[in-house]
Amino acid sequence: MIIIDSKLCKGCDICIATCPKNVYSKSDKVNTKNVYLPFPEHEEGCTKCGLCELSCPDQAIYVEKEVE
Amino acid sequence: MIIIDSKLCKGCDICIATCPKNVYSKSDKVNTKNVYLPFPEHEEGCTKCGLCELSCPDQAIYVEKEVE
Amino acid sequence: MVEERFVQGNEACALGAIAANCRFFAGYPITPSTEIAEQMSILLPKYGGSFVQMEDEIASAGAIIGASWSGMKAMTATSGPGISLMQENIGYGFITETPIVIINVQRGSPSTGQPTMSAQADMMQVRWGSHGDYEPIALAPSSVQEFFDFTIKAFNLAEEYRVPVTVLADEVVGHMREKLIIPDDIEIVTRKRPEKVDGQYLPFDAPCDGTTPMPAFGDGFNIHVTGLTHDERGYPDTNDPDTHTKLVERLCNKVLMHRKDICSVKKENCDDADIVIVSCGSPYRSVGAAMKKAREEGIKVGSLKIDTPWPFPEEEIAEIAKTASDIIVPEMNLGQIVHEVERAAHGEANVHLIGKIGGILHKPDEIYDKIKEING
Amino acid sequence: MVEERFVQGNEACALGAIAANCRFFAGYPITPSTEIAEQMSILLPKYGGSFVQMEDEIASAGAIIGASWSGMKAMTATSGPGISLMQENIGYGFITETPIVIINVQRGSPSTGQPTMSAQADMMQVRWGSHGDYEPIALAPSSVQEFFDFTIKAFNLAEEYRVPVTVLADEVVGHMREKLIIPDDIEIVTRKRPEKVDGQYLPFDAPCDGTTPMPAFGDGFNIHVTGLTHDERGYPDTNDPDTHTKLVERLCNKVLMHRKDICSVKKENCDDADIVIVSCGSPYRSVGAAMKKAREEGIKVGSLKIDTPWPFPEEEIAEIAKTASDIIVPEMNLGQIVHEVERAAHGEANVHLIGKIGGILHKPDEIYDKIKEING
Amino acid sequence: MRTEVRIAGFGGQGVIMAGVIIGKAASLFDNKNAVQTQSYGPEARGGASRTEVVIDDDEIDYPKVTSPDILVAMSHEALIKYMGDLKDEGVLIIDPDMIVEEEIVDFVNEHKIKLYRAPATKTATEDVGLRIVANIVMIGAIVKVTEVVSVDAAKQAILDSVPKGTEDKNIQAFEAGYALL
Amino acid sequence: MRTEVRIAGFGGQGVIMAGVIIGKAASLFDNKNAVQTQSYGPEARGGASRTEVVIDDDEIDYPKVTSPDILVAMSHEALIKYMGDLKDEGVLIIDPDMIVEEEIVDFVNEHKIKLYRAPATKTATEDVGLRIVANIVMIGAIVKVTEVVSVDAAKQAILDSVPKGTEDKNIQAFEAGYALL
Amino acid sequence: MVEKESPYKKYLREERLPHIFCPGCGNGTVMSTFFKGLEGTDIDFENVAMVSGIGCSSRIPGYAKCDSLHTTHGRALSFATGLKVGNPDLDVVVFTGDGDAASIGGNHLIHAARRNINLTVICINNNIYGMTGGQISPTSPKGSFGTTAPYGSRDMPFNLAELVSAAGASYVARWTTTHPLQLSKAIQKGLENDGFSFIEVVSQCPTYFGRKNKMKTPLQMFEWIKENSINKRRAEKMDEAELEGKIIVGEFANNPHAELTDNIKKLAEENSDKPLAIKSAFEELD
Amino acid sequence: MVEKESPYKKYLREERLPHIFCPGCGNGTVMSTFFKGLEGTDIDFENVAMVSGIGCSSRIPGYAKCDSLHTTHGRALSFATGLKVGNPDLDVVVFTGDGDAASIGGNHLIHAARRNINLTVICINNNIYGMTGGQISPTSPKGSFGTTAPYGSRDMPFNLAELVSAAGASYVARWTTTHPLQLSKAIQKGLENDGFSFIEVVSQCPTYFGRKNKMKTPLQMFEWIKENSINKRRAEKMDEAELEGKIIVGEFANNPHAELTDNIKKLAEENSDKPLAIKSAFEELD
Ligand SMILES: Cc1ncc(C[n+]2csc(CCOP(=O)(O)OP(=O)(O)O)c2C)c(N)n1
Ligand SMILES: Cc1ncc(C[n+]2csc(CCOP(=O)(O)OP(=O)(O)O)c2C)c(N)n1
Ligand code: SF4
Ligand code: SF4
Ligand code: SF4
Ligand code: SF4
Ligand code: SF4
Ligand code: SF4
Ligand SMILES: [Mg+2]
Ligand SMILES: [Mg+2]
Repeated sequence: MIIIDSKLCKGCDICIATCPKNVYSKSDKVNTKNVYLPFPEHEEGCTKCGLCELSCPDQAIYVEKEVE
Repeated sequence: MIIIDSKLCKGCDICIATCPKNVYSKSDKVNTKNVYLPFPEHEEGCTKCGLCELSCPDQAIYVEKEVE
Repeated sequence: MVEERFVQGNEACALGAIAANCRFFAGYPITPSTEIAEQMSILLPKYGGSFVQMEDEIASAGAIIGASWSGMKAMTATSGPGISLMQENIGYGFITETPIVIINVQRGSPSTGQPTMSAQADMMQVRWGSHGDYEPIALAPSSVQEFFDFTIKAFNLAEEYRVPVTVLADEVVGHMREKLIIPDDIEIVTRKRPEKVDGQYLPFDAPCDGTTPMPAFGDGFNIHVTGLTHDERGYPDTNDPDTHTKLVERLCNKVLMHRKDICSVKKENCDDADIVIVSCGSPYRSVGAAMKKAREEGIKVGSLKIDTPWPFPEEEIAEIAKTASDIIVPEMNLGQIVHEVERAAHGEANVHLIGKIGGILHKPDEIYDKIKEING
Repeated sequence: MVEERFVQGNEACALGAIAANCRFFAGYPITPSTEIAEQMSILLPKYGGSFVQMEDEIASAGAIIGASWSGMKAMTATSGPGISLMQENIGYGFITETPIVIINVQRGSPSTGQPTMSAQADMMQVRWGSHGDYEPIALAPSSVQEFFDFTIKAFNLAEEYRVPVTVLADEVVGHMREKLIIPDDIEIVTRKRPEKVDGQYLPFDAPCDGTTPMPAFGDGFNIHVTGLTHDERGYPDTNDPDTHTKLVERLCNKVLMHRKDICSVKKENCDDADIVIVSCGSPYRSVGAAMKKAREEGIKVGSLKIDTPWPFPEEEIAEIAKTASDIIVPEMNLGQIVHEVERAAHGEANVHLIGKIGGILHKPDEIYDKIKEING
Repeated sequence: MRTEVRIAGFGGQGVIMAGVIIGKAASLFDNKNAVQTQSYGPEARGGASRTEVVIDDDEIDYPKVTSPDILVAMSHEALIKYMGDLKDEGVLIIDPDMIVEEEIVDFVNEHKIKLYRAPATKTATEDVGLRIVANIVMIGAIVKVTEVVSVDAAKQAILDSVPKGTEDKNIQAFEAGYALL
Repeated sequence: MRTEVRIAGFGGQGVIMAGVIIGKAASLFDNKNAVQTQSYGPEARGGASRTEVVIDDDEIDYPKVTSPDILVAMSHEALIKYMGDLKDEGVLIIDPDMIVEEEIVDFVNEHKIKLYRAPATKTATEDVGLRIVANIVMIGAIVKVTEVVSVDAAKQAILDSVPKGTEDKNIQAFEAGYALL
Repeated sequence: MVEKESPYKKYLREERLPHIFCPGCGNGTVMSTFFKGLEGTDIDFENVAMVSGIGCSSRIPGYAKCDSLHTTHGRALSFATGLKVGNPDLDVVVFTGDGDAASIGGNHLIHAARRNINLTVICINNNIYGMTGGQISPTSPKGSFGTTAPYGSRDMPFNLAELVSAAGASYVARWTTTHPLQLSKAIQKGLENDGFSFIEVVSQCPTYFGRKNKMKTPLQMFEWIKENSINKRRAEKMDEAELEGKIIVGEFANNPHAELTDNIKKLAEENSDKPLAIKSAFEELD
Repeated sequence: MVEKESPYKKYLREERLPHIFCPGCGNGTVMSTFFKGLEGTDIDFENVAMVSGIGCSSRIPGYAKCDSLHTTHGRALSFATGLKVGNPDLDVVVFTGDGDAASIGGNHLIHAARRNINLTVICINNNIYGMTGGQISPTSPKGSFGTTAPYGSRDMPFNLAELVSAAGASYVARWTTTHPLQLSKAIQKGLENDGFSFIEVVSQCPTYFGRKNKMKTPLQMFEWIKENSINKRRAEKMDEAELEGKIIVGEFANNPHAELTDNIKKLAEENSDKPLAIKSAFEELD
């Protein structure tokens, strides 16, 4: 599961650019700061590599990982 | 001709060490600052290379050069 | 041709510098002064001048002093933290009698404080910030027009007396936009160059209250400039008490003994006033309305605006203290100029501070309320 | 065991620091303070402490503040040019309430001036040198013993009020050798550590005139320390006028409202005195002889020695001004402390400066002559 | 007479530029006096943006706005933040597409605010074809409603302020705004 | 009673050390008060060197020497430079091998100076066999002539001040000096 | 159950979020990479002390839930030196920017490197002064624009990684925000190095550098950085002309040697027969 | 008839001689080598402006019969930058010491090098603070003694020539007072280089460095320097252990590139259609 914290996201689109699996797209959902949020359109392709989590400048992404 | 300005010389002996021809020796002549001056004991060996002039920290040495 | 523009105070300052023939600027960005550097970086190349962004404020102060000795009118602009860093080199400017102009757009402080808010908490720093005895000249504008005018005046005074001059603006004046009128007949003081008399010119010799002409490096005078205590030739002479006393007293006297020529105040309604509001810089903007309101109620209120906090207009304040019963000093700090007012008043009037910090200009009513409180 | 030594003032200062449990020194050499650094470099390793020679004075001031937050008592020593450079970081020390001790062994100035000669021309700089409003504490020793005692006191006051404290010595006191008595029961103030109450401790919260306990980094409080205007938690809050006002007023009040506890003066023969000599630091050494000579001639002369120029002992001076007709202020500058004396005297006594620069201490007769002149 | 104007929105809407143009119009082309100020600091970056203009026939002493006669809001956040000190019976101009009107109804009624709706963003995007001139459209609306500056002065100030080559678009935007109300 | 002592010579002669030892002797071992000061600055480097000691039974206010009661000169240059303010009838101790006496005859006569000759350098070199203890030899001479400090105190101060291992040589030097006059 | 928030959020002072950085600013990414790098070491986060100067990048410590000292512009390393020497047990990390570290702070930088003091310095190089609104910095590329370089910068920029290596640092690396994994790894190495570690991170300031240099969106900047990065090993085979405008990434120094606080500790132990004194302010004397 | 005085004396302010330097101090030798180097160029001595900071070495300009600016400690290069940019026609030479240039002044040094401003800097590195009485400096060799290193210095010293090269200087050389001919030649090259030139001169301070490090006479120091000098080309073939404590002499950089005042001049000319403004303070406006 991928969750984007809409209170933190500033809509920079870096997650979109970073994901090697092109999981993210830009939504037309707007938050209170007039920001258009991304959403994991192709979540099925996600390898849970964590790159988006690491790259998001606003600590707004959560990628659920397998529990070992 | 080599002249040492006794008002300027501070008796550091660098001329003695620098001269490749060992021209200088330390004299027992003392100036007003209690400095034992060097003197060109072996002036005849001088090649007028100018090293002593250049090295003397106190601009106290004059080496007469040939006039071209 | 007279030109009218609607500009920020900081831009007016840059335009003033250009008008004064300043052709060298060295600086380091800092809020809320940065627009001055930015404007200079745009303007100077257009006027054939040089702009250098230095690695810090210490280097900036050094560079303008170096540039001044190259024969340039030179300026830097900064805010509190930068001024603190410049203190050593500013002292060097005083002892070497180097004309330079320093702009301080004051912000909330101490330390990094409130970078984007206004304050007047460096009023005393400009007087006492560097080690040792010296007498600074400082001008405090209260409008965009004054920021332009006082920058030119700063260059003129710097050249006239061979001293560093500071313009003590603040964030309010630096950032607001107003109409600026650029006249076509600006009076500019040109640096006095010594006559070339071989070996006769003494670069640091002058009557006890005087200023010597100043050559540029390369003019052939072979002068030595040092921050050590020096004699008339500029040669270090650090262990002779007389050399030091003569030098430092002259440096101070050339400002103090011309206090009358340098000081500028603006008096309104002072003649019959029981209460006089003494203000300097931005807070002056709130005096008019308060005074008007009080006068309308029959309270005899006057205003004395200090254009030149340093040298401090002691006599003008002493005079006011003799006629008025109370003096109100609104400042955007916890009490600085008020110290000088108290000292100059010599116990002859009650001095009341309205110290306000936090970044917001006094509202006219804050002054009016104080008037009412005093009036009983 | 009480120990007696015959040492230079600068060495006494280093010994005082060690006695106060200072175990960190960062500094940069400068005449006439260098012996303090040199002594600390010898002593500290013997006491398990750390000595770092920094690249400059700015770094030295930064390092002692950093060391203070690591939990150390930390000190630096310098002279005018170094103090000028430290101004920005000193302001940071005030706004972050960091206990540090700074020694200024004053020399002839402004600028590089007279490196090996004495002066007291940084008395006002310590008050106003950094940008912004703050209230410093400073102590001025007049003997080798006082240099030792006041250094210890400086550490104590620094810890008590969480502020930078300056010892304003001068070349005379720094370089002369006298007997130093090191008692065996020195009173030392220990830093107050907060109780460990999870999440409850606010590092910058205190009553309006108060000081909060201070943890060391690594103690587990996870505190944020900033030079920006901050709230009780230490978090930046730079645009709210109230946060700034509350913070800066508290910082000033914690010194001002404890003025009585901090200020120390020494009065001699003041009760019946017509003329009082107000001195501070080295010039006090010339007061005794002058006073004695005058008293012998029946002139009623008293002495008030100021140990703590800052906070300025306003009340003590105001009191003197009420009983004495004249106040004489001998200073090794062109007039600094005399400004405060004038202000505090409020016009109730005539204030006379004996300003002396050039590096030589006033001779007793210079003070005596002034007494005679006043006595008419 | 002293008139205090405040324009607020979010970064990127050209709010400050609008304030400068109005100030310039009054001061250089209407021969009145004007002072323009604006918000600085962290909150000015990305988030809310604000400018204020004081206009007076007489000299302006106190340069800051204390309680605006006119408030122009181009974003909801800004409106809520800066609405508080609008004068009773003052003028409020909003871009209705950026604002949740129901949240201000009470305020408007209570303080007898004169509310005007100028869909500047929409007009800029749809009519002028250039979203970034929304601020100029808004100037048109302001001038129409409040007459703080004359139409001529406003146009001159616009021409004096916008990049070369964009003059026509901007005048068009102004006029579209002027026609809105 | 206040006694002012000045010792002058050139750098390397240990002049300052001599002053410190006398100050220490008075202050720590004779239980009097003493203040020692010295010259700093460019002229102290290489050139002339000078130290001054004020000794008093009472507390010492003014710490500087204004007109010395005792002047000790170990070089001619220093003597000429610092002789001027020696008190009338004061004590002058010179190292005769370092001084051109005829240049001071007039001064000595005019001011009724009590002149003593202590060949400290020669004594140190020839009798003690260590040129660098000339300053300690001179202390011996000073103590003998002036009694500013007691012999015991002087010896204790010397032992307290010199490097370990050199104590005997230094005491020998002191005694040689003491025997000179 | 796993918490449903970014794994890096737990290190942050939640009450202060979102942080003040502009949308797409690289500073936030560097924070996360730091926490990831830290997780790779056995350093206790509770023992970390962060120090910074002034600038956007220097605001990072204010968001981390550990002791942090936000100092004066350019002076972070001086304060950090006092903090670390005062208590060598602390893990001291310095966050700084190109302006803070290399313009006003350049001297402290080379001296800290020379002393090889055990600090980990993370220098976020966005080639501009972000905090003050986009003036050029000592790393601004030739020809780039800033508000104080309206005609384009003509000065040569510093090669920071090379400069710090020449000054004596024992670990030096350069990566970019587009290399988050390599960057965390380098930070981890820096933390583990017992000496002065300098990690330069080339980062994006879309608001000022981007806006002034025709890269209006964060993504444009991000792509620009990515495209211009060249690995050091590859770069060594290229000539100067080919390297013009490129960002060389990789390790520049890895050369452990004597460390400052070790030297001081030993000196104290040798001369006092006691361990180095720490926290002397709290010590009751008797 | 030839004057019967040192050929270098004519450049000096005779009324100030002898200078304050201690017997055997290297500063005096550097003065003469400078004049000799100058004679090799076609620079007019009248057009030379000297700038210095504070220190024994920084006193040199006060003895030269040309315009000279003796500034604040460490800041000589800032003042020199203003002087040179203010009037690029001047030949500006900076005299400085290891403390002045590399301790307090380190930042100005690397920035001046980065800008490649056309200054010739002669840095007299005596490995100590002479003026203040013998404290260690950032170039003091490991293990050497100073009044602030009573137990021997444990810090690593700067390699100044390398550092300044890494910062961007276009001409860098190191020689010693025992190489007066090579030194004058390097100074000549530095003067002729149109960019930032840095000449490091390892020199003797017999009074403090010597005294503290068992070399009591100037000659002992002189011989020590001579014996420990190794030419760069030879040094390149030696390993670190062999080079420990050695002074590597030779040229470290010779790489001309765009110069600051040229850039500024061009910018002004391009934007104003006039030559660069100089001496604006004397210009009467109309
Ligand atoms: C002494 C001083 N000078 C100038 C400033 C203004 N100032 C604040 S941040 C900054 C530049 C920061 O640049 P950088 O370190 O690159 O940080 P960034 O904002 O780009 O992350 C400047 C010049 C200051 N705060 N203090
Ligand atoms: C701001 C400041 N700090 C310290 C000093 C004291 N000081 C004068 S010269 C000097 C060191 C000079 O060393 P260096 O540059 O190597 O010159 P040297 O005397 O060895 O030739 C110092 C620390 C000063 N004058 N100003
Ligand atoms: S990277 Fe983070 S802040 Fe940026 S758009 Fe994606 S979720 Fe939002
Ligand atoms: S975890 Fe990896 S694959 Fe999954 S969305 Fe993030 S970047 Fe893409
Ligand atoms: S080198 Fe010069 S100063 Fe030294 S001894 Fe020879 S002549 Fe005298
Ligand atoms: S000129 Fe040369 S050979 Fe002659 S004395 Fe001097 S150094 Fe010796
Ligand atoms: S201004 Fe630039 S560096 Fe600062 S937060 Fe915004 S994007 Fe980041
Ligand atoms: S102290 Fe050292 S550097 Fe200074 S003049 Fe003497 S020998 Fe030269
Ligand atoms: Mg940056
Ligand atoms: Mg040196």
